[in-house]
Amino acid sequence: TGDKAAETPASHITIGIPQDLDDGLDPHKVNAAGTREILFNVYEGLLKYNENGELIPALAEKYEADADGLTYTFSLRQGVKFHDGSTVTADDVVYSLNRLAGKETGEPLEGALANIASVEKTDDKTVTVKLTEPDADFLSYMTDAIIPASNADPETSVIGTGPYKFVSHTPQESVELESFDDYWGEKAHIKNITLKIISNADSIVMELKGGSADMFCRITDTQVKELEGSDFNIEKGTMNLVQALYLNNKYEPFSDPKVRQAICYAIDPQEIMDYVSGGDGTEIGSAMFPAFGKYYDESLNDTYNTDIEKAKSLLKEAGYENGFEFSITVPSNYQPHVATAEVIVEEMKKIGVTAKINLVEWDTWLSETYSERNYEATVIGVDASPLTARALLDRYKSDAHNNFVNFSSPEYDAALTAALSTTDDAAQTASYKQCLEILSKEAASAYIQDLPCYVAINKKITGYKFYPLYAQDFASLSLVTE
Amino acid sequence: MKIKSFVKRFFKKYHGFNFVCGLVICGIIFLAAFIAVFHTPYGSTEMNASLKFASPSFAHIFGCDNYGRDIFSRVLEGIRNTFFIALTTVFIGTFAGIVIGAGCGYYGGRLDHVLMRVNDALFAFPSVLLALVIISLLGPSSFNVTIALGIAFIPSFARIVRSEYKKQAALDYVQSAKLMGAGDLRIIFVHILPNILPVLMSSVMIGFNNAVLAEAGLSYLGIGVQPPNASLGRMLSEAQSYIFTAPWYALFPGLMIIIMVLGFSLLSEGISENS
Amino acid sequence: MKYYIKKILYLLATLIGVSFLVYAAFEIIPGDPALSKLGTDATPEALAALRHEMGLDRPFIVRYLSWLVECFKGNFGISLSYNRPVIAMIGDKLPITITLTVLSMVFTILISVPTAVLMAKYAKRTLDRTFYVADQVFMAVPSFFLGILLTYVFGMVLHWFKPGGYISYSKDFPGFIAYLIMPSVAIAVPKCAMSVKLLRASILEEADKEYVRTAYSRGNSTMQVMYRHVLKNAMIPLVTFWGMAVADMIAGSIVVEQVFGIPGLGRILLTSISNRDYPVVEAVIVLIAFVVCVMSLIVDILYKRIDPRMKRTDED
Amino acid sequence: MLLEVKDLTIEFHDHDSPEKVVKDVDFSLDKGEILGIVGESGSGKSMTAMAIAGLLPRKKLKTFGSIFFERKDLLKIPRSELRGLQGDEISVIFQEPMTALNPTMKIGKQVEESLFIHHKDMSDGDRKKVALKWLENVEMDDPARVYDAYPHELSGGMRQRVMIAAAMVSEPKLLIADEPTTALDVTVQAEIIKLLLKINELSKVAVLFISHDLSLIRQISHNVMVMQNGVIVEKGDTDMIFESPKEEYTKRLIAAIPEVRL
Amino acid sequence: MEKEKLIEGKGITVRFTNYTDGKRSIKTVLEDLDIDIYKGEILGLAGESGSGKSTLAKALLGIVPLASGTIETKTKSPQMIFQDPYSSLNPAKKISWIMEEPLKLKTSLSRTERRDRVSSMLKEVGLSDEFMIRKPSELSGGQRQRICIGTALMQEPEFIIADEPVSALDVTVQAQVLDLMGRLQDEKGFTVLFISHDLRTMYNFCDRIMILKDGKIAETGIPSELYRNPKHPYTKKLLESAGIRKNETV
Ligand SMILES: Nc1ncnc2c1ncn2[C@@H]1O[C@H](COP(=O)(O)OP(=O)(O)OP(=O)(O)O)[C@@H](O)[C@H]1O
Ligand SMILES: Nc1ncnc2c1ncn2[C@@H]1O[C@H](COP(=O)(O)OP(=O)(O)OP(=O)(O)O)[C@@H](O)[C@H]1O
Ligand SMILES: [Mg+2]
Ligand SMILES: [Mg+2]
Repeated sequence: TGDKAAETPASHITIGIPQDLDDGLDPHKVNAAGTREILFNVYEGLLKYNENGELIPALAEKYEADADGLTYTFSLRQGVKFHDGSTVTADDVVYSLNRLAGKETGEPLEGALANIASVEKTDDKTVTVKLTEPDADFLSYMTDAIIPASNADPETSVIGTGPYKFVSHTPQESVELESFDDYWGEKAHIKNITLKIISNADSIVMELKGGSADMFCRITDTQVKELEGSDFNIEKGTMNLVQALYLNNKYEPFSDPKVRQAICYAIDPQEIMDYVSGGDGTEIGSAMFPAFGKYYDESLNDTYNTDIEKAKSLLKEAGYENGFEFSITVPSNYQPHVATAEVIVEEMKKIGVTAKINLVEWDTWLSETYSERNYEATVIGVDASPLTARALLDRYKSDAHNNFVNFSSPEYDAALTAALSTTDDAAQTASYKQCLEILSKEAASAYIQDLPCYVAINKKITGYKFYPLYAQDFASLSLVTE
Repeated sequence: MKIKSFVKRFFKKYHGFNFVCGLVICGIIFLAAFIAVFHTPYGSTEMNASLKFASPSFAHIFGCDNYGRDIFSRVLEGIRNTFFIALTTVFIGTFAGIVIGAGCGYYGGRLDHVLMRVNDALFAFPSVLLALVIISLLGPSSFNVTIALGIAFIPSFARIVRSEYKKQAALDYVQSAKLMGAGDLRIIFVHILPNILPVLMSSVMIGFNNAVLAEAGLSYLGIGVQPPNASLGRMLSEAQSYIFTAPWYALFPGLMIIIMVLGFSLLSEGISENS
Repeated sequence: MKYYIKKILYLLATLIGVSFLVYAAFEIIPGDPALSKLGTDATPEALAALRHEMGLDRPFIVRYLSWLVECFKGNFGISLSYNRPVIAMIGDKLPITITLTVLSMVFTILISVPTAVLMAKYAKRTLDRTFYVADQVFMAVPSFFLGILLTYVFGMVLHWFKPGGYISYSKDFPGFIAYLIMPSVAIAVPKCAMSVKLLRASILEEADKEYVRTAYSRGNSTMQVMYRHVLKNAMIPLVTFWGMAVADMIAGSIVVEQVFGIPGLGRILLTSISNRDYPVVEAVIVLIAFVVCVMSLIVDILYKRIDPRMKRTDED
Repeated sequence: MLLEVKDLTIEFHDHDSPEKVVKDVDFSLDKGEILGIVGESGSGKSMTAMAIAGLLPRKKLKTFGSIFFERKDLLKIPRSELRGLQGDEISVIFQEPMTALNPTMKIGKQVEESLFIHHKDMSDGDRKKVALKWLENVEMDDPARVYDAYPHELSGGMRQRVMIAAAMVSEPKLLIADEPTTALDVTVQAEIIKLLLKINELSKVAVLFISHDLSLIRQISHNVMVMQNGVIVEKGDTDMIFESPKEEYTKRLIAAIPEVRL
Repeated sequence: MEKEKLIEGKGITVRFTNYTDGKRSIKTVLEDLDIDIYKGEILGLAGESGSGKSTLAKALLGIVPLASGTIETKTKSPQMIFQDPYSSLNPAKKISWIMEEPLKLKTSLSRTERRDRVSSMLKEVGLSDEFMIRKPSELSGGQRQRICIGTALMQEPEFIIADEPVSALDVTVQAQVLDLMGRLQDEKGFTVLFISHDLRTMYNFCDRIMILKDGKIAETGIPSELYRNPKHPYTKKLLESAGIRKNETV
């Protein structure tokens, strides 16, 4: 089956994407999830994730870690080619890791890799990385792209080792990809892929039905309904994010845990799922989504089973028996979050609390809500990037720069520090679970669900794989041959 | 008795197909807006999962939306909000427009020149961005949207009013009023204003329609009336995603916008025809 | 000649005013291009570095003035999010918006003139009344709603065109034009309805003038009077309207482009506003303002060409 | 007999009850004759004239009686035949020279228009020659310049001359002049009157001259007809009417002329 | 003349700036013109269209600024009846409102008192009370002109400028209006500057006539003398055109 590309050499599909790749194409600098999931096909690191969220060898054939967790040795796969035809050498690896760690500029492009003490080329096929202190998550950063040392400007000349090579980019219109014939692993099946930017969510269905796109990742449940009976299969997965009504713990009523708990009791995740995601979401009770099977604790879903009376009495205890008013800030471009907020407004009425929705632009949300923390409550989904528990839980530390909910609990800080400083997997897992329990108990925010993810794929295409992180694996797609 | 004769005179003066149609449509819309303040058949934000996308029926004559909310009630509320926004917008625009335009047109000179240049620059500035700026300053709420739109409307009104004042100021009756000893303010507001009313009326109507459409446009971009409150523009833009599953969701607010705009333009047509 | 120099100076002043307003607007509205680029993962250090790299740490007025100076040298800066010269980005999209506007304008004129003449000829008769009501209805339809209806009916039901199947002008020019037909209809219809209304009124007004009677007295038939005498005079007030309409159409295309999935100036404007990519926004808005001003200049010139009485130009 | 109007009645139907504005008017006009019509404002002078010229709005009014022009009844012949006469055999000049010319059409084109419509076989050059000749006949200083000018570039008096030239290019048999001098100032008025007399002399055109200025009528017309409220009060030889008016109304009119006894 | 001078203008010069093709051109409409108006007289001002008659009137009232020269007035409330009866009445208002306006501004009469004054003034200008509720558009030209006269008289002025008050009217109405003006002037003794281009009308009506030509006074005199032996050729031409003097060249 390895040579399907050869069978249908002229195969071409168009995939709709919601945003442009507008933050550049330098793999070490891009941040937008939408860009990273596309570049997943173009660049590879020493390791890469598979669809189960496990790290598998990529440009490194194998690796070894010392017992102290400070030295890692990577053996490179031989004969791997860059898209420009040159061969991947140990020098390229050293160059790329140094660039990420900011060894020349002093400013690491990947913050976590500032921890790297040195990167050395042991021989032509071996690279050794030394860390300043042990880091359980280090390997997940080894998925970052390896680029040729000779490439002066990665921004404009996009040269990676992935199954697809970059052809062109017309801003606001499209990106063209072409399968890479000299790929080291299983080659892509489809020759040409056009990524078409469909920024208006309302026109997605029309474009799909009208035939100007063959596939669109992440459509809503209503769009799924609209596509019923058409040429499209719907693949269902999860978004892998923590959707919650995030409460600003510094804002007056929400500074009282009782009030936060009352809100949690008032919110019915199942009702929200029914309205927002056609009943398909997965309920969550803390800051972890089920894809992290290791840490996900289903029992936390029952901490606050909907109970209006309980909520009211909690409010009374907190001195808000006559309710209060607050506003929910929601970025207007995320329809599911807006819809969630609308349902929450109705649910709040039941406990005598008046909630108002304040729609803002995504950018205003970023700067005012996320950065300045100038809000009362907000509905948003938080994802894990990289795919580590730390990425999800770090932000609840009292002094974390991204602790936008202003959560503050010494108990939590201690648990988190414990988790981060151990290299023992079991101990770490236990500490993380403790963290999640604290978040749930203290009602840091009202956790709702992991949203379902629907992918519309034309019936002529098969092989779509869901990844538990931001990645679209185009190489696994193939055309149905009849 | 007096009222009756007033009504009689009114209809004697204003008649014709456009006027009557316009008056009837606007009357119904006004009534709907008025009733919606006190009562709608269902709560306009009341959700009901079992009625999601229910098609029009006797209980819900316009059907239900994606939350199972009664579209008819929402349309009523939408008419009220849209009506209020458009009215206030036009009021702000007209009022400021009259003050600026009258001053510039009547006095002329340097000030006129400078103000009109500023006016032109504002005119060339996209109103979406202007609204965005104002809303960022004031925070989003339907009241602030109204203010933002109102301010965005000032330049066009000021321009129209100014040219009308310029025309009127050149007429002899204005000189005659000056000779009588009437002050400038009295001349501007008591003598001239009634004469530009017909032009003003029709631009107020056009302005009203533009306000309805602009509000719809802003809601389409997410900076209009905030959910879960309804406005016709907001409903229309929400409904777009469901055009296949629930075409009625888009149809009714869309029709209402058309009818409302139609009513007002007929009315304005009727008024200018008669005067 | 002196008159045009003066006009051009005004134009420059207006553009500078507009550009300043845009700069000020970005100073006021919340949001930060650096944060926008880095997203939720931004660390304070990385943010500071990027802001420095983008030159955002300089005072507002310094940034504005240096931008202005660069502009006069013909350099509109580099897009903050795309790292591409703004000129190149806009240059790409300009043909799309221009084509859209020209097409809409052509439709507007081609449809409105004969319709208005026909209505004026049968003024107050059944045909006129019917068209009149239809015209009022068309005037009341928001163009994006019309866009949705058109895509639904002609795209989804009748399959006359492929919604979202935009074809780039560089790939297939006829295909490009064909795709833009529906969107330009959506943009043109309300303007066209307005033109019909204005033109009909204008024709009727002209038809009452004495020179029309003179024309009849020489033995002209109704249609001869219409086309030889009335129409040209009746179009004079329309010139201003059409001039403003061009500006409106560019602005109106922002929303319609969204509906039809056309990557024109409107889309660039909207995404750049939400990315806080102000060099791009700045350039797009200055461009729109430029078009508005140039249109008013063209209207002025056209006036003089059509209306020989307009030699006098004391109005500022 | 060039023109014979018999029992002409014009009725307006745009209000609730029909209004007769011209009632049973009878008169005739010979070749080369100048007939003056006087009467107060609103007495139906223009309506009568427009009926003859075929320029009455057809929608809201009704005409009765007959108007024979060279034995053809203008009220009965088909529209196209009437159009053939308009501008060719019957020409009109109007009261307001400011508005009676198309503001956006060059003078030359307007002067030539009757030829353009009625003499399709003529070449452009010939047409221009005729137009220039007539512009000269109406005593224009620089016909070539005027030919290429727009109406607004001319003074009121010049425009009225242009109107006369345009009316005369096709050498009509009847010229209807509806208050051609009212809008002009005294000195110019006198010149236009002189010009009309000259043209009448030159081409033997019959003129129907309408005015409410009695002293003017006295200067120009051979015969006079006095109208009031749509009826002819008195008609006859000019000098007779002015010296010994019979009707009360005519007397009042004549008495209202300010007298200057030097 | 032993009479008192009401207005004395010396060296009146008025210029207008015109813009043609973006070029400024300055047009001198009145040039170094002297004018004296005596109390109680009717001064006629004649001249062809565009000679500056209306401009002079407006200059005397201060509506048009002077480029140079001085005007001394002894009257506080001059009034003007404008040339165009169609634009000089506020079209949006009823006749009663228009005529009451000066009373509202200058007196403290009650509503009914004002009504009475208006009603009696309407009678004086020969119109009935039913015109009170009409708007200017519902009046004929002659009626409008009478309203203008009435409104001007309402303020008991010492001086009225009448700018071609009858040229838009037909002969019979002209006579009526002039009659009225003459009668009222007899009764109230105000001063009138009567502008016209019709020398016939002016002959009987004016005490003195002034001929204006190209912004300058060509000739002044008592009508009978002026008409009998005009000195200025322009005056002669005017008289000929009006058919008062026989054309000598014919
Ligand atoms: N549309 C109309 N409806 C009713 N009556 C009309 C209409 N048009 C004109 N009239 C009346 O017809 C009558 C005759 O008008 P005509 O124009 O012939 O008067 P005239 O003698 O030419 O007056 P003038 O000297 O003012 O030109 C007038 O009384 C006028 O009011
Ligand atoms: N506001 C103005 N701007 C420029 N030129 C003006 C202005 N007002 C009058 N004029 C010019 O001044 C000259 C005299 O005008 P004026 O109105 O005084 O003439 P008039 O003697 O009253 O003429 P008529 O008999 O037609 O009323 C005219 O040539 C006119 O074009
Ligand atoms: Mg007439
Ligand atoms: Mg004058």
